Amino acid sequence: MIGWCDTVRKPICEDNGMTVKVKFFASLKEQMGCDGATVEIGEVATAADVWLQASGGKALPPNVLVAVNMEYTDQNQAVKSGDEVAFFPPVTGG
Amino acid sequence: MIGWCDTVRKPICEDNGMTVKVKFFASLKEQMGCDGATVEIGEVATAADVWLQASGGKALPPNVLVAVNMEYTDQNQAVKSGDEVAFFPPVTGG
Amino acid sequence: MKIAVDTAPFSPWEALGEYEREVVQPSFPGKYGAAATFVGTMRDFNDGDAVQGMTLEHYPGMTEKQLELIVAEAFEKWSLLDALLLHRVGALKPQEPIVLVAVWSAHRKDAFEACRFLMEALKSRAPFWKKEQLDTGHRWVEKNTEGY
Amino acid sequence: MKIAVDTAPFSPWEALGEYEREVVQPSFPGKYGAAATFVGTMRDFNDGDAVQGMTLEHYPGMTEKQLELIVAEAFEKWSLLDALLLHRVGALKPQEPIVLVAVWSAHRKDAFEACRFLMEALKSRAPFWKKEQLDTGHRWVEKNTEGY
Repeated sequence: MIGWCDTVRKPICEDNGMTVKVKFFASLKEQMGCDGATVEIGEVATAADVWLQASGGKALPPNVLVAVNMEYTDQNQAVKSGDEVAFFPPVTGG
Repeated sequence: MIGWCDTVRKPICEDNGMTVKVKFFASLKEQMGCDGATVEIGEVATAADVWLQASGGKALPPNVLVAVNMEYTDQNQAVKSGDEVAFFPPVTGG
Repeated sequence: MKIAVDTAPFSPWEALGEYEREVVQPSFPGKYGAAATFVGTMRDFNDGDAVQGMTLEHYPGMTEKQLELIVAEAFEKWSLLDALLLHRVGALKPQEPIVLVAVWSAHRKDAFEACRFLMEALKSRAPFWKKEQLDTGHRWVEKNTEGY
Repeated sequence: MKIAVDTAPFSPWEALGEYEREVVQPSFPGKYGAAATFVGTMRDFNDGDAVQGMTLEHYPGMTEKQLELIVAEAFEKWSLLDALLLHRVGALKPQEPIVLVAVWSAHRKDAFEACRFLMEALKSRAPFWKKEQLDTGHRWVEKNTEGY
């Protein structure tokens, strides 16, 4: 295991207590340097916002898959406090 | 096993010593009342001739399959002395 | 490659384990990534009727020859490493395995397609005939259910 | 129906025999006429390179959830009696089984089609990732070979 990143706080907001749990897998985990992070979100936020926050402003690679609460979705999906948001490369099981 | 029919000789020919071995299977064997027969053939003969000879002049049922020497063919196939000619219903294995 | 037609009952999963361990693995160690198999088992019903038992007739010699042709065709059409084909004949009771078809290949596409081809070709071309024992007597199965 | 994701190695043919004997046969005695299965085994080569070993990562929770969705879809699309799906995770060596997909049905069409569907859906939707150990280091597998 690579380890957990520090909690990432939205720099311009006051602490509203709203966070999501972010997870990275496989090659993306290695690129990010951590298994995931706890990320603070605003009242209205999408998976893309969470990615930007967690990645420190990197662009979301085009082939990265997005899951919210273990269901596939896309980066425009709204997220709410307590959600689990995962980012990972194309799957290669079987 | 149902048993073997008597050798069927072409009534209008003299005995030329040329015969084929006929085999029936499954429901056709039951209808014919025997496993098969040895049938005398003329110099030029087809599987259809063999059928007529072996069946005593019955029409070949339309769905009956024909094999000569264990290879699928049709009733127009020429046969020669020593061949094995089989007639059977559609196959239902597996 | 093994093809067998036998009156003796067989255990498909044991036969598969044994064949893979004793033939496929020593012959192609590390090369097979895919195995697709089909096992046909005798049901206790057919065409809406209860079936007590079954007799499977075949044409000794031709059946084996046709099965060999079918397997050879599959090896021509797809990239296959090995195949196992077992078919029961004689008297069977419900729940007994009738047929086993298995193919091994490097990649899954070949295994999937060849396995289904073998089974359909066997059903349409290999000389086997089923006679069912019903409560009311016997009947010959006249045609197979559709495979596609 | 059983779905399992485990780091422990498994013997596919033994698992199939055991599951059929202990679950399928008691639940559906005389009702299943068809079983289609697929077993994926680790090769010692991929994309032209020798492979020494492999690590299979997954997303605990989501992987199982997606596998359950996929199996439920198959049961909606086809007339199936039972299904078994095993997938290995963790460190593997060549020749070790990776995945087992099996379905039981009354007739063969359902079993063949559902088995292939399950395998393709698993490969495209279940969150597993393969990292290969080559002579020259490690690499993540970036995409699967074509299934159709």
